[in-house]
Amino acid sequence: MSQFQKNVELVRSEVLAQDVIRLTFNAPEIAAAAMPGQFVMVQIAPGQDPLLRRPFSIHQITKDGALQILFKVVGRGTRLLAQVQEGAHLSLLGPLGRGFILAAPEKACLVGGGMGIAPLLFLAGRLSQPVHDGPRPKVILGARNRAELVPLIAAFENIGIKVLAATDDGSFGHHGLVTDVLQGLNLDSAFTVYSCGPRPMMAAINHLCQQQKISCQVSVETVMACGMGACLGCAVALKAGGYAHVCSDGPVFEAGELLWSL
Amino acid sequence: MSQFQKNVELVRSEVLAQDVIRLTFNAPEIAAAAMPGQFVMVQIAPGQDPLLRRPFSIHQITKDGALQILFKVVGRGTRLLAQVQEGAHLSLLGPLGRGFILAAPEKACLVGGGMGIAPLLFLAGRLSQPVHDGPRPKVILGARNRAELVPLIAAFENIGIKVLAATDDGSFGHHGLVTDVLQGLNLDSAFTVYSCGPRPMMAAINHLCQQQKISCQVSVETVMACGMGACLGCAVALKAGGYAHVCSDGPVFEAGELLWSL
Amino acid sequence: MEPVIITSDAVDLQVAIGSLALQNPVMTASGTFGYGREFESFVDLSRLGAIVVKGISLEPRCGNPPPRIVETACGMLNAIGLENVGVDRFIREKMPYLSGLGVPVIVNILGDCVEEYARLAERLADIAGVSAIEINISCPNVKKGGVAFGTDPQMAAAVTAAVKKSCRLPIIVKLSPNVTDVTLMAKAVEEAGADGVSLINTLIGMAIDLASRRPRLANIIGGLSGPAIKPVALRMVYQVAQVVTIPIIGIGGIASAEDALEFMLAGASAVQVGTANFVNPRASEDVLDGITAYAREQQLSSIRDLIGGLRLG
Amino acid sequence: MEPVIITSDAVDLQVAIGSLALQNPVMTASGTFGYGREFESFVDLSRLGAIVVKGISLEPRCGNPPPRIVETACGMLNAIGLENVGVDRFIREKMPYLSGLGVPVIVNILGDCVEEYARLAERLADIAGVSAIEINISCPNVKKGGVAFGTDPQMAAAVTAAVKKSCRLPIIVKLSPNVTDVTLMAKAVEEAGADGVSLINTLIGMAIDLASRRPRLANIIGGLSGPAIKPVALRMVYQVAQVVTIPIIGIGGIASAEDALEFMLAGASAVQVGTANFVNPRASEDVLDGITAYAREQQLSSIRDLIGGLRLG
Ligand SMILES: Cc1cc2nc3c(=O)[nH]c(=O)nc-3n(C[C@H](O)[C@H](O)[C@H](O)COP(=O)(O)OP(=O)(O)OC[C@H]3O[C@@H](n4cnc5c(N)ncnc54)[C@H](O)[C@@H]3O)c2cc1C
Ligand SMILES: Cc1cc2nc3c(=O)[nH]c(=O)nc-3n(C[C@H](O)[C@H](O)[C@H](O)COP(=O)(O)OP(=O)(O)OC[C@H]3O[C@@H](n4cnc5c(N)ncnc54)[C@H](O)[C@@H]3O)c2cc1C
Ligand SMILES: Cc1cc2nc3c(=O)[nH]c(=O)nc-3n(C[C@H](O)[C@H](O)[C@H](O)COP(=O)(O)O)c2cc1C
Ligand SMILES: Cc1cc2nc3c(=O)[nH]c(=O)nc-3n(C[C@H](O)[C@H](O)[C@H](O)COP(=O)(O)O)c2cc1C
Ligand code: FES
Ligand code: FES
Repeated sequence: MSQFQKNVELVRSEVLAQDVIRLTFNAPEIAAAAMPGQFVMVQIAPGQDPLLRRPFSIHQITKDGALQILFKVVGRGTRLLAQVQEGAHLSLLGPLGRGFILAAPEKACLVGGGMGIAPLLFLAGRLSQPVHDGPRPKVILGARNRAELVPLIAAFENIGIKVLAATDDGSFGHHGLVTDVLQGLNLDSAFTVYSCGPRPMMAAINHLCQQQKISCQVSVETVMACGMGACLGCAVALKAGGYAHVCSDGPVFEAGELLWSL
Repeated sequence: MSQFQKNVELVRSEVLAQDVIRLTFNAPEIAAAAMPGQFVMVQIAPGQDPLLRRPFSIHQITKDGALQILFKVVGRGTRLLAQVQEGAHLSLLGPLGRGFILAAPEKACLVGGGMGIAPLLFLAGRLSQPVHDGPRPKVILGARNRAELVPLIAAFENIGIKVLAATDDGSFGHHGLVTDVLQGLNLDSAFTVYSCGPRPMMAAINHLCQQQKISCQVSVETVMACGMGACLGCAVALKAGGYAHVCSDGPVFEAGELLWSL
Repeated sequence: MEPVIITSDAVDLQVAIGSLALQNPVMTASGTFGYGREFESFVDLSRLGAIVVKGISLEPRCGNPPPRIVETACGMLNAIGLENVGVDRFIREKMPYLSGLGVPVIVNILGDCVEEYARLAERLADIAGVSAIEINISCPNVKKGGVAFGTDPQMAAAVTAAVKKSCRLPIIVKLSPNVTDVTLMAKAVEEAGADGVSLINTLIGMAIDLASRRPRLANIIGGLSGPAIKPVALRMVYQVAQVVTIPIIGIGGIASAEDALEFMLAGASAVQVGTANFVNPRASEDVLDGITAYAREQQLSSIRDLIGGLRLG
Repeated sequence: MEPVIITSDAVDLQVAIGSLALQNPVMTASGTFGYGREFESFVDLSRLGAIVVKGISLEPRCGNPPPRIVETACGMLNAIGLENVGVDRFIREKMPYLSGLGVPVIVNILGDCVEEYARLAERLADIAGVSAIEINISCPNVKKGGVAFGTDPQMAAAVTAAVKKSCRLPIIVKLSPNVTDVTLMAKAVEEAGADGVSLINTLIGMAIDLASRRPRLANIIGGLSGPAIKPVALRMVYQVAQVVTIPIIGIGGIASAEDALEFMLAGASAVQVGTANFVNPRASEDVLDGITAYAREQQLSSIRDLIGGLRLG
């Protein structure tokens, strides 16, 4: 398991929608070792406040060693991160965690909601056959509205994937939930669903997949201190009792293994 | 007493010599109320670490509302301050403290060592008669070497003041201490000496002035939390016993009132 | 008579500490707000819930030698050494200004033995403008070999009872966090007649300068304050709220309205803003403005609804 | 025989905790370094003074429900709830790797009663690679109604004596800072036979989420660690150094060599790096490198010369 702590340059900072930021780092070692579903811990400030790093899924990597994250400004750390100037250096720790187990593209369906879309681009790219017109996974993406969704869809279209969209306000694609769209696809049980997004969304998708006996992998989030199995802070409750650790046992889990009711 | 807390723009950041920085803020209210010898408390970071503001003498003000500070990088706060980008906003609190009591320019002699030069430029400007060829105070400035001293002297020459220089290494002006130069001037007892610099320098100047019965005002430094008389942290020992508070009783004191031996 | 019109944004911020009614829960912490006047350029002092002044002793004290303060991670250490002008000069020189503000003035008192506390209370009992007394029990009891009043429930109770007997003002006892069980202290002073408790005072800490290999404070140890201690303060307020019925004043690292409101949820009826005044001299008024905005936004009928309103389970 | 050449930059960093000799004073703190292996990509584990592993109990424990951690100003709160694999799995699954590192492994143990501690010590006494035991006395004693061992000198002494009797390894007792007088605790465990004390464990704290009006930790309260607590830790190490003769291990907010060296000046013979490992997984080795550089620069004949070398007066 190769993991790195690197001081890397922020080469690009883009505002994709209000409070939605995409950062591109030059991080060749981490990028080369990364698998879809893995994450990095990003140090926010050189000082001691905020003290802890923040975890972000690896959104995309390129052959020239660039690593992207995509995030929403939700609190102090993400606000500070959104303000970091291009050219500045930040400490990245990664790649961390266990990523997705890859299925055949024609039998994969990716379902992302909100920032849960972040890890799915990297996954979609890896699942896609490099040949033109080769098989592509199905991708369903949902967000609150058109403005949030459209810039994210563009990245998928760039790698030749048609996206099924859903928005809460109906301003783009299906007016409603991604689960409606998923249900409409009537997938057979040879499919694997890959899902990341708000907890209620993932719970619903798990429910649907259980009913239809479709295998389902989810990427979950918790608060984290270390991101590498040392603090035991990132507990998530298991269906069988006890806890798993999101940073080392996950962040990707078989949905059926987790406790979804609360 | 007008004091202000203002979020002001850093309009210029200049490196005058290695680790010697001059910052220019657009701070019209504080600049308009400032007197020579007063200081400002500068907030280093928007977060809570470092927590406290740092005190800096007002180095210069201009009629268009600019306020300058001149400082040396000696620790974490000054290091961060030296890195602030032009155009950024910082919170300034001031003007604070009691400044110099002004004498007639022909009877004033300013003696500054190292960063103690900072408050003396503003003082020299106020003491100088605005008329061309009007009386000017005597100014003696000392530093470790030519590189540190020359950029500071330039500012005095800009306002028509000839500077007597001393350097520790003899690379510029007198080879030795500013006190040698002061002694050489043989000032009469109608003079007022204004001094700011390292403690041993001010102690020596006080000693000289006591002997020659010359009045002497010094600007002293201590660690400060509030800068406005609230925390009582900035104690300086008095000759008569007990303590004064540098931020509210000073930073300028009659040298003879302070306890110099230690 | 004019009809009283309650506009939709009138917010009831009043709270009470015993018989002391406050227009709002925001006070300033002793030793961090001078004698109030220092802040007049920055704060509309008349808006504050109360002003708590620097700790006062019978005789003036000149305090510790410098350095007296040092910055630490998200905090600071102080060893001011209880420098103050003494009760007589305080009454003569500081109270006229303070009493003119129309805001309750709470006098923080400190002594070396029970009798000194009692005499201070007597002296302050009838001074116009003095609305309450806050007993600082963090000082060592010189008569009892220097054991701090603040760490022994019986000694704290004795001081409280003595002060209570010496004056009819509301008595607030300020608790030290440097104890194994702060609830024992709180219960002891409640039983002894305290009208309220305020907590926390500073945690005892130390800093060392590696270059000189010396302590950074001339006094070697000092009191830690600021955001760093907020989690400890919040925990102690919460614990004390479970065991006393008298009002609690929350103190420790409060720099924003959010901080203050968290202390109220934990059980505080009011709060004191301390170290934050040094960083932002307008901090107390900013906290008040923020609380007002929150109460409006949440449409609270009274800010008192928040007190102890932490949701569990 | 080859002559021994002492090169000018050979630095003697060795320190001892009782009979346990360490190649240098830098350890990792229990609960912040997993079982060591987690850090193998970042730290040359064989260079460390010692590795202290996560607290181990007789039976596995699954810990507290989430959220278990929350960030605070320059610090963090944790309420992991002593999750651990239990002593049997620890010995079977974790010790083989650890004992292969050639570095002393110190096992942090915790129990609900004196007997549990004694049985843990017995179980670990002869395990290859286990070099010392660190007793975590911050846990509540379930038999004595939940009063923490760590706050009662007699109970702490009883645990120490029982563990000491059950095994011949050096015994370190880890002290809690949540006490009125930490020196009483230190003296009690020294008398009971401890070979060293380590301090501090976490301060008890709390955080509240205003939006939900709920505690931020499912467990309501948790342990505060990180730079925020360093001044308290340094003070306690200094105080304990005045009253005990056994070695002290300094812990609390250590993130740099300067921090570590300050603890040594205050009286610590060694240090543990805790929360800093989360921020910078290489923190322990960075501290070691910095100490080495300092010793060289200052031309110390031994790092031991620094221990308790604080200059006063
Ligand atoms: C494995 C993993 C991958 C993630 N990937 C992404 C991603 O690709 N894009 C993205 O936008 N976000 C992602 N997150 C969530 C992201 O880490 C948090 O949004 C971020 O840490 C918030 O930091 P903050 O300082 O801005 O917020 P804070 O001020 O710390 O908190 C603001 C809010 O966010 C919640 N929060 C804080 N930390 C976390 C956390 N670690 N996980 C979940 N919620 C948290 C808080 O409870 C609070 O409600 C991921 C989280 C994990 C665990
Ligand atoms: C009234 C006043 C006016 C000042 N004017 C100037 C000025 O014009 N130019 C200038 O370069 N400096 C000036 N100083 C000193 C300046 O405030 C300190 O250099 C600065 O606070 C150091 O901050 P730091 O975080 O970089 O250093 P730290 O990391 O905090 O400390 C580094 C070193 O500086 C010392 N130090 C820290 N704070 C102070 C302080 N407030 N006063 C003195 N020494 C301190 C420390 O003891 C330590 O030795 C003034 C100080 C005062 C009190
Ligand atoms: C410089 C300073 C001086 C203080 N003086 C006193 C005092 O005289 N009496 C007292 O009871 N508390 C005193 N305190 C403690 C504060 O009132 C307050 O309890 C403590 O600082 C914690 O709050 P904070 O974190 O908001 O500062 C002082 C604190 C500081 C920082
Ligand atoms: C997440 C976490 C888990 C911890 N678990 C233990 C433990 O199992 N046993 C123990 O004695 N101390 C435990 N501690 C306390 C640390 O070992 C250390 O004493 C404390 O964190 C202070 O040091 P620091 O500020 O460097 O982190 C834990 C601390 C943290 C942050
Ligand atoms: S975040 Fe530390 S163990 Fe998972
Ligand atoms: S710095 Fe606070 S009183 Fe002078």
